[in-house]
Amino acid sequence: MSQHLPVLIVVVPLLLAPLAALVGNWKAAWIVAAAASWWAFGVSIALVRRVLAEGTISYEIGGWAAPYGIEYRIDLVSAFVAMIVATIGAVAIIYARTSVRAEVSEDRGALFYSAFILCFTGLLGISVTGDVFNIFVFLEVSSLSAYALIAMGQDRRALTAAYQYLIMGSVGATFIVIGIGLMYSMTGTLNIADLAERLPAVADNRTIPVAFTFLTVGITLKLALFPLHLWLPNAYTYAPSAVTAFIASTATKVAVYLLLRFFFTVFGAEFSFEQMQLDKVLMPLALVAIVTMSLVAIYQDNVKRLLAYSSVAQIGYMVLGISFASVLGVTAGILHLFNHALMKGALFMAMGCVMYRVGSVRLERMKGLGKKMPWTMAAFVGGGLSLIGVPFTVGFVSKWYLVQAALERGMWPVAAVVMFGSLLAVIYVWKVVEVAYFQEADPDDDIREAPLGLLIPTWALVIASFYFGIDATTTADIATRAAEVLLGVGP
Amino acid sequence: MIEFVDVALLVLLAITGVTIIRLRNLFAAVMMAGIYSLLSAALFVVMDAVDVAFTEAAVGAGISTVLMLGTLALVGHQEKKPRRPAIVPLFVVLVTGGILVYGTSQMPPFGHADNPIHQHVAPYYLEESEHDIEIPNVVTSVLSSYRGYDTMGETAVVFTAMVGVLLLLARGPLPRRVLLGGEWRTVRPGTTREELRAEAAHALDADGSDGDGSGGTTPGSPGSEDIVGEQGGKHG
Amino acid sequence: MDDLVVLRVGTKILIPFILLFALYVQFHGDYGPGGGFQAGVIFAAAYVLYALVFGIGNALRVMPAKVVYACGAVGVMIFVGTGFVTMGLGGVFLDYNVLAHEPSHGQHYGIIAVELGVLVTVFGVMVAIFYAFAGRRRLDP
Amino acid sequence: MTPGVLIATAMLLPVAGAFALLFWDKKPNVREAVTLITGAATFWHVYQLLPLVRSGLRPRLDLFEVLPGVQLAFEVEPLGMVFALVASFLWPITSLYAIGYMRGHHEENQTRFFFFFAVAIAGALGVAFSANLFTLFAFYEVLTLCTFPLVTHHQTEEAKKAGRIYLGILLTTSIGFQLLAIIWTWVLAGTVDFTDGGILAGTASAGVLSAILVLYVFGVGKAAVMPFHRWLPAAMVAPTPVSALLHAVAVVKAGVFTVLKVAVYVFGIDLLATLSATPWLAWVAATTIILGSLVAMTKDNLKARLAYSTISQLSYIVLGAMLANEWGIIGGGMHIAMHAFGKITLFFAAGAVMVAAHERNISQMHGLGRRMPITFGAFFIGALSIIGLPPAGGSWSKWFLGMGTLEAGQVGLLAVLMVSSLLGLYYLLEVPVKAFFFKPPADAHHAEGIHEAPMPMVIAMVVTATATLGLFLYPDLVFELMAMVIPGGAQ
Repeated sequence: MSQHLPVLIVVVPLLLAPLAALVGNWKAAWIVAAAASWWAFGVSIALVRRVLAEGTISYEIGGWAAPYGIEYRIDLVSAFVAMIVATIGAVAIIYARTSVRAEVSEDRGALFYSAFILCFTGLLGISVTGDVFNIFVFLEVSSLSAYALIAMGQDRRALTAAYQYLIMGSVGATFIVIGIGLMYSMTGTLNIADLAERLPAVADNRTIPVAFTFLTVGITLKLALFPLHLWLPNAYTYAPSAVTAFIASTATKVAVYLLLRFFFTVFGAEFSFEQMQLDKVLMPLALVAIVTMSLVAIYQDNVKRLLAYSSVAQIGYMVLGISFASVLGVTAGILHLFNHALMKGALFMAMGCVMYRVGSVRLERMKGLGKKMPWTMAAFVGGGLSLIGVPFTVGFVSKWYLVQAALERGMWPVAAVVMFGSLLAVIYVWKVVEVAYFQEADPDDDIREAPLGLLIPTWALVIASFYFGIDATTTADIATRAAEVLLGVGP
Repeated sequence: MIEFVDVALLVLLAITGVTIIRLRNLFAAVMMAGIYSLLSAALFVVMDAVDVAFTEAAVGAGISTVLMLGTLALVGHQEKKPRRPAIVPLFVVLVTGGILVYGTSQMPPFGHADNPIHQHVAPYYLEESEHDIEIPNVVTSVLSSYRGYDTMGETAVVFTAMVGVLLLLARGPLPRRVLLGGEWRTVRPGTTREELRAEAAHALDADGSDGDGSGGTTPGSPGSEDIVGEQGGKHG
Repeated sequence: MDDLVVLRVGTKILIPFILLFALYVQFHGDYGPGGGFQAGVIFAAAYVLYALVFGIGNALRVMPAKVVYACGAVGVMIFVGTGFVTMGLGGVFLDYNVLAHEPSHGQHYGIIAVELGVLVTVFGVMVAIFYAFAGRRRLDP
Repeated sequence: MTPGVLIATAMLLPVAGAFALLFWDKKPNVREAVTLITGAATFWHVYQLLPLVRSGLRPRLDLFEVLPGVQLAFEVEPLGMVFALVASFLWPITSLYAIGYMRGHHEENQTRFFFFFAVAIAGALGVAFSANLFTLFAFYEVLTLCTFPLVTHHQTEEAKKAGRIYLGILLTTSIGFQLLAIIWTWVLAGTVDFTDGGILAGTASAGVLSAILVLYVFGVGKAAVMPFHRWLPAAMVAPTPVSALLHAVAVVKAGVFTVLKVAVYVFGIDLLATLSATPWLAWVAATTIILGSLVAMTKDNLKARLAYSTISQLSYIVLGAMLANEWGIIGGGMHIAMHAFGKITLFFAAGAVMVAAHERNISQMHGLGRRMPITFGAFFIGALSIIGLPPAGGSWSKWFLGMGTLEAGQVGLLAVLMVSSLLGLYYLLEVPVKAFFFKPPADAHHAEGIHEAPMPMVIAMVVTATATLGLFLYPDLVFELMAMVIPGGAQ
């Protein structure tokens, strides 16, 4: 059993997804979905522990040896990303039980949970596989289901948002598959380890740089890196709360993982950053994303949209870390994957609580919520502090590493931009806090605190975002080792 | 001769593609898309990729045409004129095309035996499949066994597509055929409850929300409230 | 379409052949082009043709929507389930060798099983999508 | 109790007290008894650390690693001891005062007030005891965030605006500059521990180190060096006890304390003296001293005048640090204590006038001295100390600062100190002079009913005024502790 864990993390949910659609009623479907999520959560923890203890795990599906069959290859990066996805999924599914019931009609419940598990499975599949085409297949599973999930938002604009995402996402997927095809034409293989071995020999052929370009553009579309982020704000704003919380914390993270995987493992840091001069493109884009998107966030009236723009800015932080192409920088990027998942998950969940009681997350409807929904707003403040990067929160840890990476390279202006981004975060977080705490609520509203079914998962993430901010040694250690694996240094 | 067929098919493909873009009548565009699929299927045959050609013909020219026609039945036949010329998309397409041409210009010549794809992995399939799996069609052995896991993923993609379409389009519980007064009728289960909910949805619609999701979420679906195939029984 | 006798009769004649062809494509996949995916599509095409000519109502009598949806789900479960069976028999996921004493026989069984899964899913999904579109508006003659 | 436990208890007591008084929300007497008892107990614990420190020990408490290599750790060294003693001694006294003030002023949300007040003290003690820059920064931010509800206590539009400025400046400087400097220090030195003689010597060029020093001095917004001083007058919208303890003692002293600590334990005096930025920063401080005094003269609102006086006086300490010699450090350290006692007395008196006579403006205080002799007597003593005249404690610190300027060969700076004292003579003594010797205005019919403020306030005032006098007679303790800060000892 335990030797099958690498594949079980994906196939058990994949078996349960159609089951959720079959059972028909939403309660049973939820139980199936919860089982899938918690199963994957448990397995992901086990995998991380095993990878830490034993090193990279390989699992040859179908019993065919590596380049001929499909290999699951789980190194520390894969395991860590899978753990992020599984953790958020496990929390989000608890949250969904109450939230989805309020936002999605009951007769769609079963299909909704089926799509939820599919999205979850797809993301897990991407993170653990060692085969580039398999990445594409699972990318499709997760993307298609994500489009449908986003379209389930109450607001009619959810449909257009999902459509926009569908178009942009499909372009991204097409680019990715073109890139994979071009690589295949030059090497004859789809296995990541095998590709990494064979690519350097043909790297001078025009095809490979072009393949690299297509992959980069395709992934950055999925990643919503500025300026390819246009689909993200609408999608996050109009999707059902549980979906936003889940997708915001996982989908872009997995795209960052792909970026890491392709840049560092498949093509190798030398090709990506010396031959292709990738940092010259990524770093400016990341910096612009951090500043402009934070500025745009300040001017939003819809808090979910505000957080969505903040997400685009935060993606900038992750990409910035990667663009240093140093152990510290990549560590910062990987750490921020995890840290941002926790805090954004918490923040979007808090907004879901507001949605549940107030029916809107527009600023003017949030007056006085600090008194009426104290726990919800306290969770928002907790997540917000992390976004700002106050000590003892996960956001601080990310920033600590990111600034360190910049200073290590002697790029103090970059470090200054990172800090400036934090300050902009102060403004947009405080904007919400002020409305919630300093404006009087409409006395006629009988808004109450959100139910425990929403508060418990929200607070689980808030507490986690403080816990891993106070004791960051575990995550920082994993991230550092993962970065060393990617860059091929260290043990 | 083969070259001639190649060129002819490619030219036809290009003409069809441009025609699809130019056409404002969607019905005609759908037909042209079907033709496009058939042409590409033919191209795949020429390239000896019979399995792919088969799929393309069945899916591209067959089912997807029907589905697109189904869509047209809902949204009408005429495409709205775009408000402004699509300069940016054109630019993106040209750049992408340019890069592709550039990138493929040094690619190994098509079908050459020395190509990397014929040197690595693929020879194993060709040589060992007969012994490993003992079926003559190597494509099938690759799809179902060597890379069976990918096929499983693709099956999941297909299933995901269904879940997505049903989430978006299916209204309420699944329709059912019942015998009413000697006549077959298609009704939803629990119609009375449905009526109640329709009222609630109506109230909610005033707030601009979608209510229970039974309201027409797709723009331009007038009168979609009535139940599937009410008179279908006549032919039974 | 009551008066389109030619169409109706023609369809009635065609459908069995299309179905037969689908089965051929499914089971001949080992030897020639084809397999579960194509077969599923052809199966679905036959069914859709029936629905177009004889009305959705009759199509629903043949195969209620629920059954079609279930097909889409069950096919995936057959495929994934095959993987679980191979794991249960001591192999890795989707290692068909363990399905029979002779590895190559195992491969055959495995391929038949997963192709069946693909067929069922593709058929179910195609028809389900058609139902969903058709269900938006009356497509009956 | 072992020293470690003492440190932990000293910091946890205020927090525990804060939560305890939440229980007695409805019983003001019990609640305030809790506050007083906790205050006294906290001081007692801090005081018990004193003999250890005087004997040359450095009690230490290592909690855990937050980031690899960065610990949450506390160490009591003499400078921290001075700050901790001052803060913890003044807390119970201010609490006593606050009880009278809050009741006399009929303030709302008193429980919240006392809660955050106590947490702020814990934050200040955390800053005082911190063993490394990370711990210091963390508690520095805790202090910022938990004083925010105190500044905006009245929840009016004005308070909201003030809160924005308060948080804006303090977070901008701390995240934008200070954190950057800390991470830079970490990158260069590989440690952020406070070490005798500094950690930065020889790690980078003088230019880089100068840049870091500038980042530190301006990054410590709480030290209110111009142009980052605006938050301090803004914070005066808070109830007077907050202004008294936090914005004359705990918060601002945390700022200058940080500057001193960085000067002594991060840079080291020897390194500091060689940097080109040091004299430059000394002149920035000198400018702040003069400008602060000049602005103070123009303010008619007593609290605003005291606020600008504080800005001016804080820069004495920054100046002391930037003199980069033993007398400067000793004078600066002593001024932490001297200014604290003097300024808190002044604020106590200002608050007493507000409660008893409802007067905020100096021009309205003519003749009040005869009705409130104790209040204005205390004010007089406090003013003497701030100006630096005997028989008040402030004369000692000014004396040593003057010696420091001479040793640094900066006669110009000595002149600045003199001029500032002269200005102080005017703007501070104006108040008691007008109160005692001017005739009440003819229309002051309200003057009839005015008498001294409630008893708890008067007691508090008398205690601090007496202490101010006492510090003139017995400055040995503070001097001795500060001398221990200097490597090799002074004299």
